[in-house]
Order: sequence, then C-alpha cells, then structure tokens
Amino acid sequence: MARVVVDVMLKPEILDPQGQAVQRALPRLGFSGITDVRQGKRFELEVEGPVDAAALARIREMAETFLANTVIEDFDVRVQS
Amino acid sequence: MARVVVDVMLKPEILDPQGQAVQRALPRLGFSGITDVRQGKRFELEVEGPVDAAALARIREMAETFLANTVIEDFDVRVQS
Amino acid sequence: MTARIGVVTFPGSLDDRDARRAVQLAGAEPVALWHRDKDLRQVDAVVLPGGFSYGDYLRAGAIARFSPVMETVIAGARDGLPVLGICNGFQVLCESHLLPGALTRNDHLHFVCRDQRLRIENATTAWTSSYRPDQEIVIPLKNGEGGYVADERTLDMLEAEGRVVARYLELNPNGSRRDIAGVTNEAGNVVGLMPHPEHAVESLTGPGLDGLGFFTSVLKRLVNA
Amino acid sequence: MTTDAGTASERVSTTIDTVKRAVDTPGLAQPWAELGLKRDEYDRIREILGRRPTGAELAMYSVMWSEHCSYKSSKVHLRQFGEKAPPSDALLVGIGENAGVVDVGQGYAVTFKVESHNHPSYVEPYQGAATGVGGIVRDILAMGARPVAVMDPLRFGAADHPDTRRVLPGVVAGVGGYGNCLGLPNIGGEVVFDPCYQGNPLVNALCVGVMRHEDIHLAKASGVGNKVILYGARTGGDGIGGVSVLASETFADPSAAGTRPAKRPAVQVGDPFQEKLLIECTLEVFREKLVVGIQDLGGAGLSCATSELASAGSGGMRVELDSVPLRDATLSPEEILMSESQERMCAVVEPDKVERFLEICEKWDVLATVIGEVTDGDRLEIHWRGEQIVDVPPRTVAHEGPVYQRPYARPVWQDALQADDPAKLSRPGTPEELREAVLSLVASPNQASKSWITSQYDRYVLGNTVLAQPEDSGMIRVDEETNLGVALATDGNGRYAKLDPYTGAQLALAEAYRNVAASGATPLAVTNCLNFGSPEDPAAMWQFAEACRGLADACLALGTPVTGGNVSFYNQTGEVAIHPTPVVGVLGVIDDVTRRTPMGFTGEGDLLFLLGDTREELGGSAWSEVAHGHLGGLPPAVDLDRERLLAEVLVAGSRDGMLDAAHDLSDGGLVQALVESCLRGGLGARIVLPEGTDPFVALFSESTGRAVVAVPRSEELRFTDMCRARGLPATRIGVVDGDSLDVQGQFSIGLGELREASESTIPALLG
Ligand SMILES: Nc1ncnc2c1ncn2[C@@H]1O[C@H](COP(=O)(O)OP(=O)(O)O)[C@@H](O)[C@H]1O
Ligand SMILES: [Mg+2]
Repeated sequence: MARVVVDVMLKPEILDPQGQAVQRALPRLGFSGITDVRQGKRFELEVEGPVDAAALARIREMAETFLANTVIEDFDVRVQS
Repeated sequence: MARVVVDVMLKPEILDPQGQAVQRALPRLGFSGITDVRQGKRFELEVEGPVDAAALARIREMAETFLANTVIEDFDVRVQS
Repeated sequence: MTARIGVVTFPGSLDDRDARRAVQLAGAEPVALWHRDKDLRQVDAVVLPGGFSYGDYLRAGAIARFSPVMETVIAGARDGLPVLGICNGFQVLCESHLLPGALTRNDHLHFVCRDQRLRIENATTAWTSSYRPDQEIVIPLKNGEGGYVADERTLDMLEAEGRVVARYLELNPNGSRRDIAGVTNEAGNVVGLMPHPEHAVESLTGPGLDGLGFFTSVLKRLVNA
Repeated sequence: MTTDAGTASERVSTTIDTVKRAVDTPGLAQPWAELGLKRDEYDRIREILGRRPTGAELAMYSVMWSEHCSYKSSKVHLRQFGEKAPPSDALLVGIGENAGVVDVGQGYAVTFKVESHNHPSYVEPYQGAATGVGGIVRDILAMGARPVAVMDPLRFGAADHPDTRRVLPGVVAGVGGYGNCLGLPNIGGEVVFDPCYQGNPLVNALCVGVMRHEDIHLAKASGVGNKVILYGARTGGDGIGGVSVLASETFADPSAAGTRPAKRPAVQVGDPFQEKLLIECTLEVFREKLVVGIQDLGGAGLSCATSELASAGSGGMRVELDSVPLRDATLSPEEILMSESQERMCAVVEPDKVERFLEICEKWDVLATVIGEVTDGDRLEIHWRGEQIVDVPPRTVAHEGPVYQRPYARPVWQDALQADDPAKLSRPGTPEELREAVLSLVASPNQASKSWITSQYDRYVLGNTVLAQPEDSGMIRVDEETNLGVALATDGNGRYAKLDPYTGAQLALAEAYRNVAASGATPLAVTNCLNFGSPEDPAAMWQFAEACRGLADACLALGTPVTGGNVSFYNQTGEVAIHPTPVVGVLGVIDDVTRRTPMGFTGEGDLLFLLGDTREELGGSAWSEVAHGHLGGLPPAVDLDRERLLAEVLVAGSRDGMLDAAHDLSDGGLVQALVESCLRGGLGARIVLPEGTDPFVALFSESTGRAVVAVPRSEELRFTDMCRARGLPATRIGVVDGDSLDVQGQFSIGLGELREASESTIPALLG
C-alpha cells in the first residue's frame, strides 16, 4: 500500500481570498515577516498495488479531470516516501 | 525569500466527509484501486529573511494556534526546497 | 432596570441585527458591540451571532477568536458572564476553548437551511431555564460547518455531566456526533448552539416562537441574580 | 505591439502608448479586430478622436462597445420599454441607471434588477454563479439601497445528463456560497431542465434593495475638484474575460516577458466576505452623505466606471492609473482598465469629505484610494507613469456606442412547429391512466420539489422574510413598525417562447404578475433578463425582437413599467441556440405583510375555488413534455385584462381576510397546483370536477389567468359575491380535507405517495 499526495493550489494569478484572509490576520496575531499566503487543498490517496508509471498516469488524469479545476487551479502529484 | 509549506489534515479518528465524497465518486469516474482518500489543507507561506530555527519555531507556533485546530487536526511544517 | 445584552459584530457577522431584535422582543436592551473594542460597555450578557466572521475562510470562527472583543469576552466568560454563541458564535466559542470540541464541515458537504426539531436536554443553563426539561422545539438551522465533533472521552464526559444542551430530533442535519446541537461549559453560563433561536421569535418571519426562550432565560437569570 | 526598432532603453519608454505617440504614429497597426471591433467601429473611433486611439483607449472602446456593455444589437428593440411605458407614478428612476427605482409608499423606495452570468457559469460553475450574485448585488448597492434579498432563475440541460451533474451542484453551491455569506436571504428563483441548455446553462441572478427616497444615488461625476475614490478589492489580472483575454495577449509588453503570468484567466473568483464589508462600508458612507456619485465595477471594470461616471456628470475626469492598488504589479495599463476583478466600487466625493470617507473604509478594513478628480473640461483623461494615455470624450465611450439594426426573419421552421398540434398525442383515458399521469408529472424533474437546491440557501437571515420558496412569490417586510412589504416573482418559459416568442414573453410576465398577486401583493414594476441565441442569426434576432415587442405591449396593458434589465446573447451550443428565454421579474407591494396569502392548504374544511376559465390548451405544456417529449402547437393564449382582474380579486381577497390560501396555475395545470398546495400545507383535498368537463383537460390544461384559492366557509358568500360583482368566473371544485388528493370518480392519491414522487426525483439525480 502506497500513499500518493495530490496538492491543488489556485493558479498564481487567481485571487485567493482564503490565503488573503489568513495573511491579513497574521500581524494582528503577532506574526510578522510573512509576505504572502496561499491556501490550497491536499489530498492523500491510499493506492492499492504498486505505484508504477501507469498508476501515476491514472492519478494524474484523476487530478486533472476531477480533483483540480484546471481553469483556475494547478496541481502536483507525488508519491510519498 | 523562502517558502514554507504547512499541511493540515484531519486527525485519523475524525470523520472526513470531503475525502469520503471524493472516494465514493472515483469508481463512477472509472478510477479504481484507491482504498482511501483524505482531504486537507495546504498553506504556502512566503517568508521574508532566512528560515532559521527561530523562524521555523514561530511558524510552528502559528500552525499550532491558528492554521490548525489541534482538537481535530494535525499539521506538518516544512521548508520547500 | 432592564438588562443590557451585548451582541458582537465581527466583520462578516450576519445575524447580529436579528439577535438584537430577539433580545429586544425578549424585553432586554440590545447593545451593539464592535469586534475591535475590548470594552463590553457594561453589558450583563453577550451573544455571539451567526454569520461568516472574517469570511470563515480558514476555519469557521478561527480568526474571530483573536479579535480584541474576544479577549474581554473570554475573560468575562471565565468569571461567569453569560455568553451565548449561535452558529458562527458557537464556532468562535469552540475555537476559543471556552467550549470543548469543534465544528466541522457538514457530512453531506452542503450548506443546509431547514426548520429543525430539537430537544432541550439541559434546562438549567443561563440560556435555557425558560424551557421545560426535554421540551421539544422547532427553530431554523442554517450552516455549512455544523458537524459537532469531539473525541469519545469528551463526548462521554459531556453526556455524563449533562452538558449536552440540545439534541437534534428526527434528522441529524450535519453529521454531529451523538446528534449534539448545543453544549455548555461546566458552569452553565456559556452555551453554544448550532441552530438559530433568533430566527424563531416572530410567527411572521420564522417557524414559530420557540426561540424566544433562550433570550428570556438569560433575562430571568439576570433579574434573579 | 510595437514594431519600432531601437535600443533597449528606448523600447522601455516607447512601450507606453501615449496620446502624443498616437498622434506621431498614425499608421501604427492596431489589434482592433482581435479586440472584437469591426472595421467601421475602429474607423469611427479614429474619427471621434481625430487620430488613432492609444492602446489604452482602444482597450476602453473595445470593451465598452462590446455587445455586453453597449447593447448595440438590442438597443433599437429595448427602446419600446420606454416608448410604450405605461404611465406610472411609482417610477422614481427608470431605465438607464444601474437599476430602476420604484416608490412603494411611506417614503420607501425599492430597486431591483436581474442579470445573467451564463457563460462563466458553464466554464466554472461555482465561481461563475457566485460572481453573478456579487455583480447584481453591487448594482443594487450603487443605487443607494441596502440589498435585502436575492433570487436565482436557473436553466440547465437534461436532468439526467452527466454534465448537469457537474454544472448544477456547482452553480447552486456558488449562488448559496456567495449569497449566504453576504447575509442576503434567497427568497425564490427557478430551476428548469431542458436539453437545449446542455452546453449553455442560464444563471440569472436578481437582487432587490430598499432605501428611503432621499437616499437614491446616481452614477455621475459632477463638481469640479471632487475626488474619485476606488475602493474594495485590489485590481488583479483575473477576470479579463472573453474578448479581452485576447486583448491581454495582444497588449503583452515584450520587455516584461517571463516576469508576468503567462495567461490572464477568464474566470473571476469571488470574495463574498470582501463584498459584505463593501456593502456595510458603502451604506455607512451613504448614511453620512459623503457621496456625490457612485458606480459599481462590473463588466469592463474601470473602463466602464470612469467613462460612465464622467459621461453622466457635468464635467470631465482625470485619473492617475498608477494609484490603482494592484494585486499583480505586472499588469499593463490596458489590463488595469479592462480587469473585471470583483468587489470594487468607485465613488465621487467632495474634497472636504474624503478624509471621513477613508476613515469609514478603514473601519471596515476596506482598501480605498483616491485615483483622480472631476475636472472642468469635458474629457476623460488618464495618466500612467507621468504620461497621458487616454484623452477621450467619455460619452463616446459609455453612451454613444454603435447601434445596429440587425436583420431578422421569422425562421422557416416556425410554421411547422406551430402546426405540430398536441391534439394528436395520446391521452390518459381511464382513471388509472390519469392517476399514473399525475404521478409521473409530479415526479418529473421540472415539476418535482426543488428543496434539494433551495435548502442550500439561507432564507431567514435579516429576519424579514415573510414568504420564500416554494411560495408563489418571495415576500420581504420593509418596515417592522408598519408591516409594509414587497413581493417578487420571476418566471420564464422557454418552451412557450420557442412556439411563439411574442406570446411567450407575455406569458412570462403574466405568470410572474399572477404569482405576486397570488401572495396578496399588488404588482408594480418589471425587470427582465433576455436570454437568446446569436444576434447575428436572423432567426434568433427575430425571436428577440418578438419577445421585446410582446413584453413591452404586455407591460403597457398591465400597467407595470419595465425599470431595467439585461440582455444575454450568444447562448448556444455550436450552431444550436437555446430556446428563447425571456425571464421576467415582477415586483409588488403589500401594505400589511401579515395579510399575505400563503400557498399551502392548512384550513380543514376550506372551500376550494378555481378562478378563471379552462380551455383545452396543451401546446408547450408540462404534460406534453413529460408524457411524450413533445414540443409543438401554440402556447396558451394570453388575456391580460383577465390577469388584471384576477390579480384584483386575489389582492382584495387577501386584504379583506377572505383567503386562507391561494396558488396560481401554470406549468402542469390544475392538478400540479393542487398537489403543491396539499404538500405545502400538509392537508389533502377532495375535488369534484365540474360536470361536463373532460377530466384530462380540466387537470392538465395550462390555460392562463387562473388560480386556485382556499376560502374559509364563513367567507364563502362574501368571496363569491365579490367574484360575481367583478365578473371573474369562480367555480367551486371541492374542499380541503383528509390526507389524500381525491378527484372524485377518478382517482385518489395519498399525500405520502405524492410527497415521495415529488421529493425523491432531484436527490436521486444529484444527491
Ligand atoms: N432587457 C432590458 N430591459 C430593460 N432595460 C435593460 C435591459 N437590458 C439592459 N437594460 C438597461 O440598460 C442599462 C445598462 O445595462 P447594464 O449594462 O446591464 O447595466 P450595468 O452597467 O449596471 O451592469 C441598465 O439600466 C439596464 O437596466
Ligand atoms: Mg451597474
């Protein structure tokens, strides 16, 4: 059993109200020195069988068509060590 | 400028309806072989200045008190290479 | 002298006007409190209303908890100030650790707005003494993150100590553990409730008058105090 | 865009396309075609300016002269709404402003408008729908009103089509996500499924706001020296949509290549929290009378706001574009002018009030920046990095765009469609077949309960919702002391409009009007969103022309002026246009909301009356669709005098306490209305159809001008006398009774079975 992680983040040019809300709150909480915050999603998938090239390709397709909306989001797929 | 990533996931014993919804949808979309899905949050922080031990400690505190609710969530902080 | 009940407005609070109206209809004087002011203007009790404070983008209530007004509310609550958190207010109270547990995304993942039947299980708190024990009431419920969760030990403790204030009947609308709709702290002065009693104070605009009791309860308590 | 050779340093300076440079380089090739302009439009711009436009000017003209902003194809038809407007004392602000304003008495004014966000909602359903709500709310806010409710007329492809599963939940979550977070109750809307909307869903959003008469604000910049303040979100590269996506590529500054996002996204992301702050902040600056003129930033962003404010005002305007707070420092001036970033407003403020204005913005955490001022000229001048990049007469940008007389022609297939009469369709004959037909009607996606959708919307917030979905109209209490209120309904039946667009538009109006009256309010005014195919297709253009003519004629007949609206063209998948879909919203007023008439049967023993006449009218009916998948023949006839009379009776009956319930008849006819009222109130009905009628026609025909009412026995005489005196047919058809719908001599269906049929369909498809 292996774990594959898919990170989905809004594209850099897209407004990220969630990240902005966090960033605006930080100084009030006494945290300084953070110049930008982006908030995205992290999926942890438990995969049955070997995570070979074919399996990764399928997961990448899944990320592209389902986990992310590529009109506004980028994604990244990787096997967790 | 360095990037620090904070991953926040629901604790394993807490029900994750979002992950479950994703998992339930997968067979319908023709994806098999995924035995479990968990969905969490990923924060990307742009940090000013060097990310030394002190900076990381501050970010860990921020994650503990603010980015995650440790009643139900675990978090993980790491510098992105 | 009429009791003064403060209603906090955070940026993104939505049901603050409604909470003030309910306070008024219950016979008390509503006092608007602003999130940036630490001063509670000598109110006798505080309502944290529903809404999406600071957009609720991180977690519902997570940012509001750190606002100046909450510093005073948290301190006051520890000293016995009656505090009612409705919906987003409940989330703020959990984030502030004034109440145990947390509120998570509804199990069906949709926002839900419905008239909800509840049973009042603890009619001795500052906010529920107008009800009969086990009284059934119908008040609106509307939330996207209303699933009450806590670990088993906490849930057992809450039940053993009678700190479950209200439970969902007929249908659990959001996947809350053990059908919990509201809880109280040990002292019974702080109550968090997911459904909205302030929307059931006029027959014209709500499903009935069942919500008024929360506001008359605290009045009774203040008069007797 | 520059072809000039030169050294690197020269190139940096020459990439700013200044007015001076435009004068000096008259022959420079410009990307007008890529920006969606026609040759003659570009020539006209050159003629207006007496030179070639700068890049920034070209950007402004191209977005403002687009179909969406200029109404160039629809203008000649929309004119009728003004020309044929019925005399009305209620209209305080008419067509032409952000939204019309209606006097509802006691010093209150109400503003309301419906707009489309169809195409973005297909691309990104959640954000498309969310920003649709955000945009219409800002329009209402810009009039000076507090927004008090929203509605969402929606159209999707076939209910069982896989893509509907993608689009619908996203749209609904977006409408709810934005509206719920703003704290605006959703009080009604529509959900219609039809394969014609498969690749082109319709997402229309309506907002209604309330203000005192003296609070009305207009979008105009006057008073030399007054400051122009941009406030709200930062300006980003997102939402440079449609035509302008191309534009941003075209304007790409080669010297900045690699440092800027590769592509400007066409999708806008909404931030409802920011908008909530914008609302509260704006209402506070209104309260302190700090604003001379105000404009929301919607389509065409700053291009639109600055040119419209300057155009409507008395002087000119100068803007320093460098002052605009940016989310993305690499934006070019053209992009800043075209960006459709959400949650922004533009206000004109007297200099001595600026400080207070900024203070209030700070209180609400709203970013506010002075970006320019009103000048005594008649030009709109925009500067960037110390250079002048725009110098135009603002009227030519905002209000004097091109106007087209598009050719239109009745489509060749119209006759055949109308000749395809539903009379030939096989009908249920036996009681058992009738019973089955009722159940399949009630369970069909278009007639089934929409509570899976509407329960995702907050209908309680603000505490003034008197009626909300599934009631005939949404009703909001305006004054808590006097109980003054308003009611709103939206309707539109694309099937009817396809059969006959003139009548179809009138039917949409008649239905919304009837819905408002059924709840006890007097209809006052109209808004509309006209969703059609391509204006370049003579058939679609004919449908549009016919619908406008029909609506204008009907508004005159009913005495309800059009106060504003929106046109959405190019709704088609490939070459195939959607059904012409005029969506009409009607606003009514009610002096005492405690007198409202709900739709549910709750009075055991109440007498049921059918008001109006029933003819055999099944063209475009719900039955023909559900039973046969058929669309043909003629839609039901419209009788506007009868609608007026019916409304008078419904309003009088409500005011004088003669009605326990009322429900208008529309899709699905009498039987659908009875089922809905039974399920809503939780009581059944015993129905005796009038002698000599065909039970199928009586139950399923969709004749207009009808309603069913429940009258307490004590009021029977008074009510029937009133109907007789006024000449409205009122047929007693039964009583409220028991726990089934019992059509005597035909069939009986338990409420449980009906509820199951009605409520399980949508969750089964989408849940
Ligand atoms: N179908 C229509 N019927 C009546 N008025 C319309 C219609 N479509 C647009 N209008 C009016 O034309 C004006 C410009 O419309 P629009 O561009 O949508 O306004 P805004 O710039 O506020 O978004 C508005 O006053 C609007 O009410
Ligand atoms: Mg506008």
